[in-house]
Amino acid sequence: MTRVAVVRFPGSNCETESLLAVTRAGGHATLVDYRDTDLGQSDAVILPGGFSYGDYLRSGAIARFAPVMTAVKTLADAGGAVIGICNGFQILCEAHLLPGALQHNAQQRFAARPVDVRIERTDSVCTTDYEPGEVIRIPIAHGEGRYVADEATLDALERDNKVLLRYVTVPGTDMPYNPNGSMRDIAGICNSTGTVVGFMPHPERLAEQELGSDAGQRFFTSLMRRVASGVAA
Amino acid sequence: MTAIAMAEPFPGERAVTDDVVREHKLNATEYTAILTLLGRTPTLTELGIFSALWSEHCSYKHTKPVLRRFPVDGPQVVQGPGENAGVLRLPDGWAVAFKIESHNHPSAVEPYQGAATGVGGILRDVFTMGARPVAVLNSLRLGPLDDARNRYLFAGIVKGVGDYGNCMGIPTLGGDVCFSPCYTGNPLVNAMAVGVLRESDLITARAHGVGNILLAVGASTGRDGIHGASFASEDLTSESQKRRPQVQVGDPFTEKLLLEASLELITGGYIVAIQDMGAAGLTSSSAEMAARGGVGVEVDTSKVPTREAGMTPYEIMLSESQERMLVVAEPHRIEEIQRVCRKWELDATAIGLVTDDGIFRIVHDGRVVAAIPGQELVDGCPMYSPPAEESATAKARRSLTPSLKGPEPVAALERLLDAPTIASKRWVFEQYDGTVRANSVIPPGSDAGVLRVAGTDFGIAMTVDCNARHVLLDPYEGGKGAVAEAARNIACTGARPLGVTDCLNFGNPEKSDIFFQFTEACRGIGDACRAFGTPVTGGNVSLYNQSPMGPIDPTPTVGMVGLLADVNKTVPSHFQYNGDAILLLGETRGHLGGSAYWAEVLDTVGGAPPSIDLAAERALQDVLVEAAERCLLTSAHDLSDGGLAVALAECCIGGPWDIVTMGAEVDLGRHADSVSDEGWLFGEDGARALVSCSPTYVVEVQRLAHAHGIQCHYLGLVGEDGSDVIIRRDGRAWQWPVARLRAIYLDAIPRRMAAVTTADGGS
Amino acid sequence: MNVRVHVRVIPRSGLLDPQGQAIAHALAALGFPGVADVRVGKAIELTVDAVSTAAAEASVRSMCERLLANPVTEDFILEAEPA
Amino acid sequence: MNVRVHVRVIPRSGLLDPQGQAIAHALAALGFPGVADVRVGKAIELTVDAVSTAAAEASVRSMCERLLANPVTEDFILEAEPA
Ligand SMILES: Nc1ncnc2c1ncn2[C@@H]1O[C@H](COP(=O)(O)OP(=O)(O)O)[C@@H](O)[C@H]1O
Ligand SMILES: [Mg+2]
Repeated sequence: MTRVAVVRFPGSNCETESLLAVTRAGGHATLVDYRDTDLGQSDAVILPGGFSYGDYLRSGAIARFAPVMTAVKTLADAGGAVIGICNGFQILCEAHLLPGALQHNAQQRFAARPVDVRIERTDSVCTTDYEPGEVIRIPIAHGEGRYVADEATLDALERDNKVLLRYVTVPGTDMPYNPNGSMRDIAGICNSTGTVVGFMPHPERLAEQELGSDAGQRFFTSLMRRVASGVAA
Repeated sequence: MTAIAMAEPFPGERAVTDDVVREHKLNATEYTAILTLLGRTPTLTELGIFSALWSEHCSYKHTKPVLRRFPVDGPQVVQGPGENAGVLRLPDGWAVAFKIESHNHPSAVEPYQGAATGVGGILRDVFTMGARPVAVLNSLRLGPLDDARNRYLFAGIVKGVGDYGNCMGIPTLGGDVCFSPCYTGNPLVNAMAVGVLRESDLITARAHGVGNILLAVGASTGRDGIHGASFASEDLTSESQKRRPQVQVGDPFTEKLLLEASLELITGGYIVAIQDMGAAGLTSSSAEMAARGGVGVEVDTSKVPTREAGMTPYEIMLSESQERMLVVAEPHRIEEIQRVCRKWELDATAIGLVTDDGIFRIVHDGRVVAAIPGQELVDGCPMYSPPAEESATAKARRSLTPSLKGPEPVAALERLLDAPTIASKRWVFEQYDGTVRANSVIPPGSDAGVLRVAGTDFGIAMTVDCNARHVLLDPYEGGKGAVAEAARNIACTGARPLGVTDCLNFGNPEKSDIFFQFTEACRGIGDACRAFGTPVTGGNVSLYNQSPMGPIDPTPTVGMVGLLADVNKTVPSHFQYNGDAILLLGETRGHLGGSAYWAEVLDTVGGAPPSIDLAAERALQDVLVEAAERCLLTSAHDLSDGGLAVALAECCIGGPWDIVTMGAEVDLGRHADSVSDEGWLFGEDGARALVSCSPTYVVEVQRLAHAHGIQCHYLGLVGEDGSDVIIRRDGRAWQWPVARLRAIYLDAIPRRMAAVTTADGGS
Repeated sequence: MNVRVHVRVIPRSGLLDPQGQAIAHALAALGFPGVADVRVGKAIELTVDAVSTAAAEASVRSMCERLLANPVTEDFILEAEPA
Repeated sequence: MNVRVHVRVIPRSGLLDPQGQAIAHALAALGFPGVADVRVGKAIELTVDAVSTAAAEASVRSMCERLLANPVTEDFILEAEPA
């Protein structure tokens, strides 16, 4: 069975629903403390959402130095699956496992709402179960989600197919389709092999019909399939 | 009487003179009671302690007898009033803890921190019961948004509420916001928290076991908020702006750690009792825990970890630094407790012990600086029953009628939807995380929030409501109405109302007209709660809400929770399917007195508000709950502010994030013939709801309603996405494109908030 | 003339500064010893067109009082230099 | 010796600074003319125990590089004075 570690930093909030989403997809999920120095026998690691260290200074800035991050880097370097959701994405950028930075939303307010995102790449560790170009609606909840990078980095991301998710407009919405002013409407990115991924929206929060939609669940079924097929680990 | 226990002044502290007594807001009667109790002059530390515990905020000296008349019992009650939060029974060994609290005066001074620490405080009240907080709600009252200072306060308060709950990872599931000139200068910030626990894990704040140890857990103590409790117990004047305590700053990150540590300490059985250091900080937490347990305590303030050097026992006892807990434990448990706290990166410091002499004793560096009989300290404040008499102005207001002639119904509805009190609050709750923890079945934007209890099939519905204009115009009916509206909101989701927590925001109780408002509103709340079988399990009183411009409208906010037996049967508020039948439950009499139509469109705050038929309300709740259980309905929305026209528009406009909007074509037919068009469209009679269902269920729903003695009128059909809302009556027709209504409704607040928000504007 | 003004807006002393505390902890954990009293506020830089450096300073002082700093919780310090 | 170090962490020029823009707008609306190039960052103040002011500065520079500033988006400026 695919083993997934979910890391709890002080101030993490979304570890429970991340663990559940993995379990629901048929994986074996374990909670790992930020002080731990190894990830057990995990094939994949999720850095969940929340406010690690209160998001003080910059979100993710302090968490990147937690002892567990050494093991996360090792896993990433070995080609293992590393998934950063929201605060986890911020930590991955701060740790330079992914390029760019996440800054305060352009409107200077926290944004909690559903967004429509297009799956731009379906061979990453968590998007194989989506159709190329498929648009799904899942929630965001962040104050610092504006993706920025210099032009060269952005061009390289586009050229190398490293944009994973992009905010798109869907007819009928009366909200700005790009919720935070992210450059090039980027909602999530990955490394070239698609094994290290980070994104702002929360698929784990909308992953069962009982809550109105299971649009996010395929992130987790994809992960199970990819890791089980040995491509990522 | 001889001195019961001696205490000496702390070196360097001021002598207790008449002026000093007055500064502490203790009147002659109270000071005499203190002298009698002690048999000597109090030390300054003692005076400070008395002034905190004998403030209105802590002693309820004007309100206790009135509050005693609330119904507090019921088969579902696990813990009634008197603890940090009330607790009600849920199925399968689960229970829900919930409580509401105000943070009005701190928010008037510093909106962001005031609101944030309000949320922090109420969360602690819930997790000290052993419950994990699962949702927060907030009820806000502000002056109109055309004033820059009000915009600044609104923006800061919303950000403060949001940042704290968001950082804690607790979803905000509901709330309400109203705007009225009476709140300019004295905004209201009421925060409610809801927690879930195994009934067997319940713990109370009752110190017992002589020789047990008191530990301070969490943040260290600074000089913030000294005298917060007495600050909350006086009118806001320019004088009090100067006297204001050092602002309390919230640290949700530390609170999150404190939450986890506290729950681990409680469920692990490490401790005997726990209470948060809220208003009046260490003073009230230690004195109240001792009094509840019938024991004495001794606190050594020199052992309390402080943030600043040189703090006096007076300052340490009265500090309202946030994110602190007081824990009572058996001595052999201390090391384990410290280990748990260290795991969560917190300190736990022994600062005192439980004694057998009933004395509340404070020592500092070996010197006894306060020694007060504990029970009398907590219970001995003189009680007042001020005269209660309705003012002539209030009576006159009730017989006012508008002098203006109303605009066309088409324009009138648009005006109502543009009124910030009625308009969508999306601008507010898009700043609140409503989905974290993935249990939110109905996030904000509907009648009541619904949360699934993780790992079960059932859910908790929750809401806060109060129509303060109705309470102003008729406190008794308004009080009943607040409970009725809350219960209607709960029942619309399909949930059965379970119980109430209330936040009674009023002006200065020493004025007879204000005290009249208070007693009558409470009588109304009590009667409604009795009729609905929803006991009051706790709450909060916030008096002296007045600015130099006068008192606020009486605002007894009602927080309510309900039980939804099967969350898969949750009923949404908005129309769902083209072609569904639209039914109106309840009787329409066209009552316009006190209505939003008069206030927002005709500029008249007056008239008698509708009188609430409690039996009809109860029957309506039964119909809604039964219909939901039998899966008959596709939507249900209560009628309140703005009456039928606003409710119909809201059902068509849809949820805050919906892409699809529905039309509707309804005919009011020959029902209630004598009622005027305005009365039909905008009247605010209670006990009504607008529901939709598949056409095949119409007869079933009507049969169910009639069985409960509730009228049920077929009005028409839901129309397709993007079509018009059409209301016909007797050959007349009013028509609106739904896209236009949605745009007005959603843009009303953002449009006003787009203007610059400055710190000083207009103040 | 154009004047560049640097403003530092700092939480008033005595007030809790959770952000400063968190940074102090993190610095200690990173192996920077001897760090104390960390406080975090805002740095605002602006260019003002004014007749003199003193006039620019006066104008920014009033901006701080009205908008840039929160009079209840923050103090501010200005420095101006010709741009 | 104790050295008080003032750090200003400022968004790199060229990057959009929405907060700076919002403040520029608000200042104009409040009637402050001639304000341009507003940028908003963080002001961090800390006391460092070091052998000299220069040593303190060097130490804080390294704190900035590792933690206090984000090299992707921010520049920093230091000033040190004996405390
Ligand atoms: N301050 C707030 N915080 C969170 N949600 C809010 C707030 N104000 C309003 N809402 C949401 O908007 C919904 C509609 O509110 P309201 O206008 O009071 O309607 P109703 O009259 O049905 O109670 C509420 O049930 C709640 O979900
Ligand atoms: Mg309401």
